[in-house]
Amino acid sequence: MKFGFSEEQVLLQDNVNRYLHDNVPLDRVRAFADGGTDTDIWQGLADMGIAALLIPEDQGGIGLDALDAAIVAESLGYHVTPAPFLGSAVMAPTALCLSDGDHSELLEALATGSKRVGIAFGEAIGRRNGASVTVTDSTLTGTSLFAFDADADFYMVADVNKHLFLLDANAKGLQRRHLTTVDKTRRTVELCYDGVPAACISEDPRVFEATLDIGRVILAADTLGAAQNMLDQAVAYAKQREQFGRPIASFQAVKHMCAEMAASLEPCRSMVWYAAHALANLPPEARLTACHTKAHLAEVGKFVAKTSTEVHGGMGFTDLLGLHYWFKRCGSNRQWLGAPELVREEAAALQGLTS
Amino acid sequence: MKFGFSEEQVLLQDNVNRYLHDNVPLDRVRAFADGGTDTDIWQGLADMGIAALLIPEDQGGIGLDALDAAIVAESLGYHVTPAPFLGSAVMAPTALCLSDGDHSELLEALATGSKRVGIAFGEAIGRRNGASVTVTDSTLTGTSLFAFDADADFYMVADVNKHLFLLDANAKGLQRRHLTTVDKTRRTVELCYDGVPAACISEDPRVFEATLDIGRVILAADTLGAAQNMLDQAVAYAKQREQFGRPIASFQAVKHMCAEMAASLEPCRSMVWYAAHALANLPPEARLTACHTKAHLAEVGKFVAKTSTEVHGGMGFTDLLGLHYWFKRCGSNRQWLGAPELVREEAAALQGLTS
Amino acid sequence: MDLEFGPEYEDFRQEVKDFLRQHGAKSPIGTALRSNETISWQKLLIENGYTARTIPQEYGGYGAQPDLIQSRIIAEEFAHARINPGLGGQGISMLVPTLLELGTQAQKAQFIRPTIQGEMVWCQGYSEPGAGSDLASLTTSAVLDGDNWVVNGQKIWTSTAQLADWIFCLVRTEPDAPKHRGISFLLFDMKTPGIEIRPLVDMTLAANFNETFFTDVRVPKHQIVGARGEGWQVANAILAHERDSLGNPNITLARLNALIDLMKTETVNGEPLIDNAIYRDRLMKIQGRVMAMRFNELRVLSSQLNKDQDPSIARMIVKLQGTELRHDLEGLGIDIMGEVGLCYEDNPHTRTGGSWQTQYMFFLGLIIGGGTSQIQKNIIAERGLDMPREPKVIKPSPMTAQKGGQ
Amino acid sequence: MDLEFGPEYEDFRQEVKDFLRQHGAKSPIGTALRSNETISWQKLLIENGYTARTIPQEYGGYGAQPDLIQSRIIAEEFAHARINPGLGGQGISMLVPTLLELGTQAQKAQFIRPTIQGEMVWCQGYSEPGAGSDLASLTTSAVLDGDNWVVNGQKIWTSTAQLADWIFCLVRTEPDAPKHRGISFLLFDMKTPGIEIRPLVDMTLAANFNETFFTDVRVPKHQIVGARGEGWQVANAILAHERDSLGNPNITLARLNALIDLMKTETVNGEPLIDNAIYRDRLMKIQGRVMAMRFNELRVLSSQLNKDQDPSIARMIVKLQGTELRHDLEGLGIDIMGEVGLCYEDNPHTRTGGSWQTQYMFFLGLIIGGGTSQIQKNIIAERGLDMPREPKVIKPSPMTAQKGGQ
Repeated sequence: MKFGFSEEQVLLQDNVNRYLHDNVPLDRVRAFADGGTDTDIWQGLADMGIAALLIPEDQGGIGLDALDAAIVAESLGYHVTPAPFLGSAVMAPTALCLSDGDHSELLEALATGSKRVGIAFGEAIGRRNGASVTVTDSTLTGTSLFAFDADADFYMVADVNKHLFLLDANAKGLQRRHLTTVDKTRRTVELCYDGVPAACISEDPRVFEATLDIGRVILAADTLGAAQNMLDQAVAYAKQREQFGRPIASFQAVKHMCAEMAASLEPCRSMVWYAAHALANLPPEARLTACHTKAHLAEVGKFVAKTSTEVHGGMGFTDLLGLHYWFKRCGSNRQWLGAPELVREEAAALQGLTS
Repeated sequence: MKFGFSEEQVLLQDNVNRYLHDNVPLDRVRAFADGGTDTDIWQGLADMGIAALLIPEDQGGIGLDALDAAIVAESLGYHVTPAPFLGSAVMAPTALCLSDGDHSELLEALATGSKRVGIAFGEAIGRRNGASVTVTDSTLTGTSLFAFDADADFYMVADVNKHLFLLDANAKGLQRRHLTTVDKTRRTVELCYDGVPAACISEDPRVFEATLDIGRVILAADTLGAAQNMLDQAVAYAKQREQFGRPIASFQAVKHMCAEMAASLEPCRSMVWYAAHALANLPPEARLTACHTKAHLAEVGKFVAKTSTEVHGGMGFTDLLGLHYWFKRCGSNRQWLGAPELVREEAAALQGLTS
Repeated sequence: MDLEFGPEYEDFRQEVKDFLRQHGAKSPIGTALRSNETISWQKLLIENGYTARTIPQEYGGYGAQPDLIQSRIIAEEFAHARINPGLGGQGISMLVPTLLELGTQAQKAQFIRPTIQGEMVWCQGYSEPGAGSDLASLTTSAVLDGDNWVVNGQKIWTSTAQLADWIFCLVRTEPDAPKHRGISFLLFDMKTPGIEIRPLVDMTLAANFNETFFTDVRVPKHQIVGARGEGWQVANAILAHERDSLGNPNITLARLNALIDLMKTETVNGEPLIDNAIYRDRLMKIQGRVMAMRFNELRVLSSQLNKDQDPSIARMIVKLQGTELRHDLEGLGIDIMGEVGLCYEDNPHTRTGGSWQTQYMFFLGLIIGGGTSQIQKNIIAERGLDMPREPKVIKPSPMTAQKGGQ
Repeated sequence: MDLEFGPEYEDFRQEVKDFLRQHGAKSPIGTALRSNETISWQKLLIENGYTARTIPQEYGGYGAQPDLIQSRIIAEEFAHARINPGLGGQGISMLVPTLLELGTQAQKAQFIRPTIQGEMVWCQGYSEPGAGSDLASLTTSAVLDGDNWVVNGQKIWTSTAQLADWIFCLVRTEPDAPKHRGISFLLFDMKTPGIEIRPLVDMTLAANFNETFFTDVRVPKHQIVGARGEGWQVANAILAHERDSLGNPNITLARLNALIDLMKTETVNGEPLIDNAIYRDRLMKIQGRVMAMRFNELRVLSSQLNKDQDPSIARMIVKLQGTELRHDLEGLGIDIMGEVGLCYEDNPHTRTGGSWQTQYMFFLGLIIGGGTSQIQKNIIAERGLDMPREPKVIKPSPMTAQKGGQ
């Protein structure tokens, strides 16, 4: 029995952390936020095999599993890394490997990082005002909101029946409109479809669901990393910041704020690991655990984001330390792929607790 | 403009507080909890006019309004007083004065404290397992749970249509069964009806609603008093209790717990006053304010009850200081006449926000 | 209990309404500082007593006796008619009352009139990078050199510094005195050589604030308010006033109504969000809290009018409770919208002008600023509940410590 | 990641199952102390290694090597079969490990066997009315008089004192030493003259605890564990162990399932409470927290087995999070039932044996007991996050204070 990482996983974590520490300091994140690209970061990660992590070996990938992806996601969140990991390395490969047809060409391109696939699942999770996707004779009409990533070569779109479609980003009739959000470490787009030809790659709702589940766990892992960073920053700041002639870390109020963050966050670590492990290894628990992990990390992430900012005092509110990049990352992870109230309702439904 | 008490109201508050301070110390409450009666307390209060507060002057009462009743209720809660105030002095007079027929005899008896009327409104607020009241040809069949007060001479029962019925406690076919609850400062009963003849005193739902509204505000006022007492006790205890060579009141954690209690509770005072004032004077706001006041005080009362107990440490958990009488009083006020989630749904419905 | 202001005030209210009907069209939208439009509107308001109402006429004000109800009626009617209520800002709200109380005759004559007329704009130099919650530890120094103070140091959170004509500034003039006794309150021109202003971007990505650097800034000796070394007392009177103004429940009520509208119009899978019982319950909880804070404010007002109850705790808690409540309210606005709640700036799907995110962050800033929630809780515990202060870590001298123990 | 215990452990699990099938019927319901039934069941368990498993045979135990997984499997299977897992109590869980580590040969020989066999019942004398969070300030004194310690003072929270044969007790033996250095750890017979026990009723109205008074209680000199003045160190090793055992997530899971059942069967206006979206969302939030705590516990177990990660924070937070979680869970059970949630004791409408109210209060007691939540947060901050301790209020000497400032 071992609830934790293998030696290879520890190595993976160290490698990714070292790469991100060296190559994605806060200034690099700011450069992306100001309109720069993430291409170099993603290529660097792809060169380490990160883009190929979940792709089977016979498709040019490495064939690791969701726990490995969660390890990477935690590091990406810790460094608020701009990168198309969630779509191109996690959700798209998961869906492609489970779906009909031969996608080996695209999978190989994903594995090397030379192509990127964005995700537009809003229609099947919860359609908002202004969105609607209609499929007629394999062409799409309507609008998807908040497709991530803005620079993808393809998009995977779900309709209300949980069917999955693959589109070329340059397809005729497709318009991409950049959507600014608070979280400037990622870029999202609105996809407007005016009779866009689309390949239906799956009509099996379970493919959509498996893809959504892993996406949610990976988002939760990203929040785990981002929140851990905010806690670390708060503790470090409190130790060096002096007021009233002593480090503020010696005030009980500040200590308790940090202790409450640690107490909330620490079990989240185990939860993310378990949920990731369950996806491949404990099918009966997988969906429920994914829902709860997504929702619980959303709540803890919100709490830690606020509390860490408070510990930083006015400095937390400024752009000087850039703490808000983590704050907003936690905030957008909370909303993406299902806000917590909706996801908890799904958790209840999975257990037959809704009428 | 004056948001506060008149001189007469200050005098009323002082008188009631002095009476309760002198006559209802904790030992007196314990004696009731151990099976004693509250007859002497209630007679003492009635002699001061408290039983007659809301009864019009031409019916032998004093003709004051809900704010005066809230002032009394706050004091009763502060002293966790066993007394049939809510039923006999608030809800029953309110209903009788609004309802059909001549109830002057009963009102006069209520005004002197010589008769008591209990309340069984569960059927119209939210029927629970084991309860059900059916009315056929002016006779009642079924069961009301949690009628308060156990020693009443009459009961006022609401059915699902919000019609009100008045029963003699000694009526044929009526059985009273004592129901132990955590809150031993009051006694509740189950009423079992086996064809009990009942006088229908109102078929107008507005009479039921007005009676419920004032009942909820008075319960909120009782919580205000009980919670204020718990805060006062916590602060006093923290000042005299020493650990680590200093009063625990000098530890920031303890100070902040007390500050959070005060910060939550203080606006509740204004809320209770306003809600009580609104009942008679601001009809368009009255129902909504009553719902929110009931629900909000339920939440704040729960928070203060827990936090004050924590400030007291192990001593708060023992029976030695009797703090738990206040804890449980807040707890039962929360549940009576509608738990907060249900009352908030009513608040939403009143504003047309439910579909 | 009487929630009416009485017939004499209803007449006053009618006067205000008449004024607004007659002149409201001249009201400038926004407040472009020093524009002719702004200044002439401000002068009209002063003439009619709708701003600078209680400032003596000799300093350019209207000269009325203070009357809380009249002030409230003016505020209510201007807000209701959505008409510009005149200039605010730290010069008018903080410096002018200070000068009236503690300024010299010459200072009053020089500064009050142009300030209230909008011709002289002020910024505040209090906080420093190393002096936040512990403001009294500030280190910006002023050393007397002949007839001038020579100021060196750095201030932060100087809002509108880039627009201000003058600054009122706390500086350390007696470096050897205990920290609260060594501070003085200086006024000086922002065009004085040696002042550098850098915009301070905050988490909303706006530059609402600045950092301001002083290098050998020479300030004439007489430009001090109060005595040398007594600047802390001068500043403290104003700070309490600033805290009061945060967390206004009437603005919160307006936001609550905007949130209800949002929940009625926004949908998920075609269902209005107001029909989601979980969000609705969160909304109702917030509505209950907003009510409690509104009624609390009425009680504070009443206690000021009638002097019949002690409103100290009711006042102390407003900033703590009010800012947390607004933060929670704005957060619900974000939550219900899912991804749409993330929209910001020029996003075409941004709702209500992006205000949900902006206000969510801005109110987190206010939870921190003007005395953090932790400082507020200390104040409530110590001043409101009479709990002991944090014991001194190191006693000033062993003699005192021993005496204290006897 | 490997959540299986492996085939060798599956064999072990089968053995336990077989034992339970064969002998489970003899298991006493409840634990009437010292009854023949209890003692013979206890002996059977020890013989088979299902309790006192790692206690050496020479002291009456089974003598196995410690194996966390075997212990867990035993606990799981007994819980699953709902069969009495043998005696617990402070003598077995706290005193015996202490004696094994620090007791003299004679003490081990005298006390361990009767204790684990259930023939000798212990109570704990640590807390005092004046020494709660600050346990080391205890004042119960023991003064050496010839060959005896003479004990005077008062203890509180001595659970099962009225049933106990012996007490293990912290007493102050060196009144002039610094407070942590002056404490000793004594064992003595509860039948010694001078001991008075008064039941201590708690908020659940049960008398789960006692106050115990000592007046000139004479304790033979050799009945001390560890050296004189080192009782604090002796006690501390056990206290950490006690904290670990609170907030067990597997019991919480069982309560969560009971809550789900309750919400399915209880109704309001005929509608099952599980159909109320607001209560259901609260339930789901709690389920998420329970999951997180369960997985946290797996991680702690694994880190103990594999020694491959630092589980210190994961362990430290269990008591804080686990007790708050249980309190919230039980509170939801009350809330959903409205007035029915208030039922208590002999009320015929009481659900689930009145456990919702009892546990709600009992877990508030546990939030406080065994180190309050405030003390837990201090520990997490200081030991888990390496934040500085509260500064000393008064420095021991002015010399030291001045040195500290240099």
